[in-house]
Amino acid sequence: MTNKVKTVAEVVQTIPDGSHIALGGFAINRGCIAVSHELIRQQKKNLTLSQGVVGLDTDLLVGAGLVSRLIMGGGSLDRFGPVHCVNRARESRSVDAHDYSSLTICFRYLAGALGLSFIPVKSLLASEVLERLEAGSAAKDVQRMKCPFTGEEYLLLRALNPDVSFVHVQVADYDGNSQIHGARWENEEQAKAGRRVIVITEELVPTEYIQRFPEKTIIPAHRVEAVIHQPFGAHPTAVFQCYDFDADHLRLYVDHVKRVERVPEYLKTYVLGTKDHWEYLDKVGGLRRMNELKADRVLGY
Amino acid sequence: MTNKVKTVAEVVQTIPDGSHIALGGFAINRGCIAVSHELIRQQKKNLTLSQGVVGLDTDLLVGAGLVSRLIMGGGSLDRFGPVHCVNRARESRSVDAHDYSSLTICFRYLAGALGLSFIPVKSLLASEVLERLEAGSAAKDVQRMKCPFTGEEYLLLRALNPDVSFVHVQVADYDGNSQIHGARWENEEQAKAGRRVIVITEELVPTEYIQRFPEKTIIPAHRVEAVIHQPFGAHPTAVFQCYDFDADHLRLYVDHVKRVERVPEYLKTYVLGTKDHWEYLDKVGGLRRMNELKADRVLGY
Amino acid sequence: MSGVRGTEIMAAAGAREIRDGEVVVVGIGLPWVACVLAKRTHAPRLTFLLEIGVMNAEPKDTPVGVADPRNFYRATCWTSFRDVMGMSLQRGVVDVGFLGTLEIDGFGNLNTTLLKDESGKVRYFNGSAGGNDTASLARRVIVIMRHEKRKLRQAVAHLTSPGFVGGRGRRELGLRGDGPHRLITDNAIIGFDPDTHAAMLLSLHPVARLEDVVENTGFPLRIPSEVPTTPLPTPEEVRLLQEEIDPKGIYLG
Amino acid sequence: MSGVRGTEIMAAAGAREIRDGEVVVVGIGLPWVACVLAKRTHAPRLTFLLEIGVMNAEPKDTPVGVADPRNFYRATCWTSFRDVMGMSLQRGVVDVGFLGTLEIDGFGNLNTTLLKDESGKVRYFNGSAGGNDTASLARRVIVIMRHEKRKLRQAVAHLTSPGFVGGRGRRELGLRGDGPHRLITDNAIIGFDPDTHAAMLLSLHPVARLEDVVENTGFPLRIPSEVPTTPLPTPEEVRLLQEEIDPKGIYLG
Repeated sequence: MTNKVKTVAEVVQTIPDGSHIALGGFAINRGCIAVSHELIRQQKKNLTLSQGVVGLDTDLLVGAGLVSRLIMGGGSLDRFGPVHCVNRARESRSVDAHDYSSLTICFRYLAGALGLSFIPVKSLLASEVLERLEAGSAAKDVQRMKCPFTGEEYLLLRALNPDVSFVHVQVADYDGNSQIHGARWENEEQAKAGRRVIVITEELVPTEYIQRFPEKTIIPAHRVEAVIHQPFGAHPTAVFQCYDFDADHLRLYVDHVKRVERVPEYLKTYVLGTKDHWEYLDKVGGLRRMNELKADRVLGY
Repeated sequence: MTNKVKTVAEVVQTIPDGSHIALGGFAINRGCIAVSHELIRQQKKNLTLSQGVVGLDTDLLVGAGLVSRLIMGGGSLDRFGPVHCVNRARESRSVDAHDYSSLTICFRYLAGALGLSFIPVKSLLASEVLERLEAGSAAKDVQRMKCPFTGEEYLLLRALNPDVSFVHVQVADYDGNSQIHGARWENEEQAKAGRRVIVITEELVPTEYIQRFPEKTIIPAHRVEAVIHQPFGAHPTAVFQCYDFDADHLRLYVDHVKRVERVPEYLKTYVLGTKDHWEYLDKVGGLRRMNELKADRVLGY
Repeated sequence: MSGVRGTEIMAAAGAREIRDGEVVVVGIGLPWVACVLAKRTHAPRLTFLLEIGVMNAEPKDTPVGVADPRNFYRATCWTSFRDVMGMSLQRGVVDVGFLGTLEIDGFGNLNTTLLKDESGKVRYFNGSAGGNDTASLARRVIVIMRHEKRKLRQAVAHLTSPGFVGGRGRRELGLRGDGPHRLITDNAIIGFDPDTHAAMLLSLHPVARLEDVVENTGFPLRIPSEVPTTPLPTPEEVRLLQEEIDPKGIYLG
Repeated sequence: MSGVRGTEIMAAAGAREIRDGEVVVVGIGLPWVACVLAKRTHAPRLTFLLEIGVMNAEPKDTPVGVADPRNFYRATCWTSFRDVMGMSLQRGVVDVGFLGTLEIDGFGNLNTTLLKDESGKVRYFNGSAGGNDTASLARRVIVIMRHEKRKLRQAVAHLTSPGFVGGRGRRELGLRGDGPHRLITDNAIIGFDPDTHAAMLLSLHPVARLEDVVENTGFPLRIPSEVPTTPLPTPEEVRLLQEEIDPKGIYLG
């Protein structure tokens, strides 16, 4: 059909400062790393960032100072450590953080994806998470309500419609039909809630391949504005059935960012000091390293 | 894991009169025919029946007089004709019919499947469909509301949680993990909204097969109470990649039921006159006919 | 081209209402035929959605209904009602909803639920299915039906799917999308005034006579001083319809 | 069995809280270890759900986090947050939510968001993720954590995931499920009074001393006159933990 293939630099050039960006990674899995790097290279400002469980992709953006508001359900780099940059930015209040839970972020996207402006949910009630939302700049996004049919107490959530949703996927065709292998967390909702949807794919396939497995298409072409073909685009996070996370580089990352003084060093070496993701990949070990990380056919990691 | 395999007769014996049953067919595709037949053989009474687009499975039940309330989005036997029994029952007011649309039935199930007691939707407003719901016994299930965040007008729908949801699937394992091939209409929501979930499967597979295609599992084992293994259980409707609809028998069916006097003749010959679905299949042409209907490997019908 | 059937003129006229690259939710029947024709001619980049959860199938055989597995062949996505009608239609990314109907009134309100005879006796039909949803939510709605006075009515017997109810605007009605855009019959193409939402004749098919159209339209129809003629289907369009899309005449016959 | 580690006692005690055939939503860490142990011993029919959208995986290697692809191996379903946390957890069919935490109070309220030092300086941690959802919606909640006074507190620094807030009942709080059921530490198993919801000691691990438990519990803890002893893990349980489930000691070490 059409050819929507663009480079990450071309796509990021179209994103104005102040945009609301949603990233599709979860901790150390399918992080939108190539996108985060390019946003940093192009020095975008004042971003609102939403994500279910923020991981390395968002930690980088916050560490680089691009983010002024965070809408998140949680955050972690799993056993490699916490999201140091995010947590530090929260402690210093340099970002306005709206804390939800995984389900409530997913439901805010779900409402957005379904074309609803609100949706009820049974989480967050009787918690300080909700009290803090109600007391801050997120107050406009939450509202308590009794079900008109049962009288049960609910939280109503305002739909979340990011300006641009990025999702890293295993397979997409030139037209944007995108297939995710393994667990999908809130990616379907996060993508379909987006006003603009950009997929970053490990592999670019002809539509004929998509037609062989049409039940795997999670994001259909008509919702996708651009396809970024970037193999190893999620390194050092994992992409199931493609490559494992790079434990060495994750430790190196955490070792840098756990102290605020060393964040610029990481950014300089691996992001600002590389002109694109290919150069980044060379710097972190190139073909030989990527081959070591390549997923086992049976295990998928 | 466990073995939940039961016969349709065993399952139907556990359904009390007055139950709310949801059937997973759509017009002439994946109709729960073996279930409808057995409900008729066991002469269940006073059923509430819900379905997105009612087809042959529901038309049979209504024609046999088992249904006192219908909750539906539409109804058709496609080019073979309308759902004569359903339409006639509505004209004579022998059933209390609640008319919705496909999306609003799907959303009532969706709310039920998500554990919500209500959900907003943007359909049915400014229509006589809604006015009729509000004027009848469905008034307790619908409510207009403005979005507290945007002021936009919405219809709130009460969740629909059938007592028993039946879905006809292509593949299930002994534990109930169920995979649907091709389009799924509202089956995921309809199943997961059910208090009890029963799948009727064309093929019974070991769990190892499910584990090879885990992304295809639409209804997971822990939601499934029983698995009915009934090849050709949807005849004369179609099951994608298994068999085509039986055009001859559909014409024969419509030819009978278009006149109220001839409905008992159909029921007597094909339902009450057969002790189970195998006998029914023999009566409608047996192995030779089923082989003629068998799906082409490439086309899937 | 005297051998061109009315259904073929309707299908070709319907196809021409679709622009390449648009997203369309399609009902079965002539809407389906028109959209397949559009896709195989000027609109190859059409996104073709069926409510049951099929995207962009390329049927080899004519399906007899929306849930006929013939509609699943070579699809790019097999999915669900929630996805197509929730995450595309209600999400607001469907450009065109293409529908058939039993009755229509002069504000594009549709009835697919029931008819009443002169004694008031009610006869039920298919109901809404995805019709109300599509009419309520698509950016523009195209309706295709035979031109009969008993079908183009002053008031529909049951308002199943809203257009400009009572002549009111869509926002005022709580609806999304821009509402009814075209009514394509075997005689004419009818549009709706952007301000008053009243029906107006846009073009007359070569085979039709203006006085028949006026006679067979049960609602007020504004007639322009010059009535354009609808282009006939091209020979290639007729060939596609007759030889490839509906060779058995399931919908065109 | 003097060589048995506290983490192994915790994992085995956690595993024993799971009944065969139950549906469990599991957080990573010791909850994960305990549930895998349960599944490989007395509860082979356990339904093992991960919030990210994995059902019943049989990991060959110990995952380092919930989104580690090691968690995807031999699953019966790869799906989504909407499905697991919406269509199972919020749907009300999850028997057990099994969680870790930074802090807990005597009514089973959990804090996974932030800690405050004596100067009031705040340090942020992972936040809720699926924790609040699980605590709000599972039928019963089991918490597993080290027994330290700074963790078992009179009041949590931030109420991330509600138990019996202020001693109130779950319905009164607008929550579903029966709330906190067990707190399993490396010293003891603690339950909650069905009426007052107050914490009460249920059993003491063989290695632990009652006075240490009292000393290291920051909230009032009802002590029965006879304190039962928690059974130690069996040799087979220890073998499974050490050789198969977490041989590298990622969570047990």
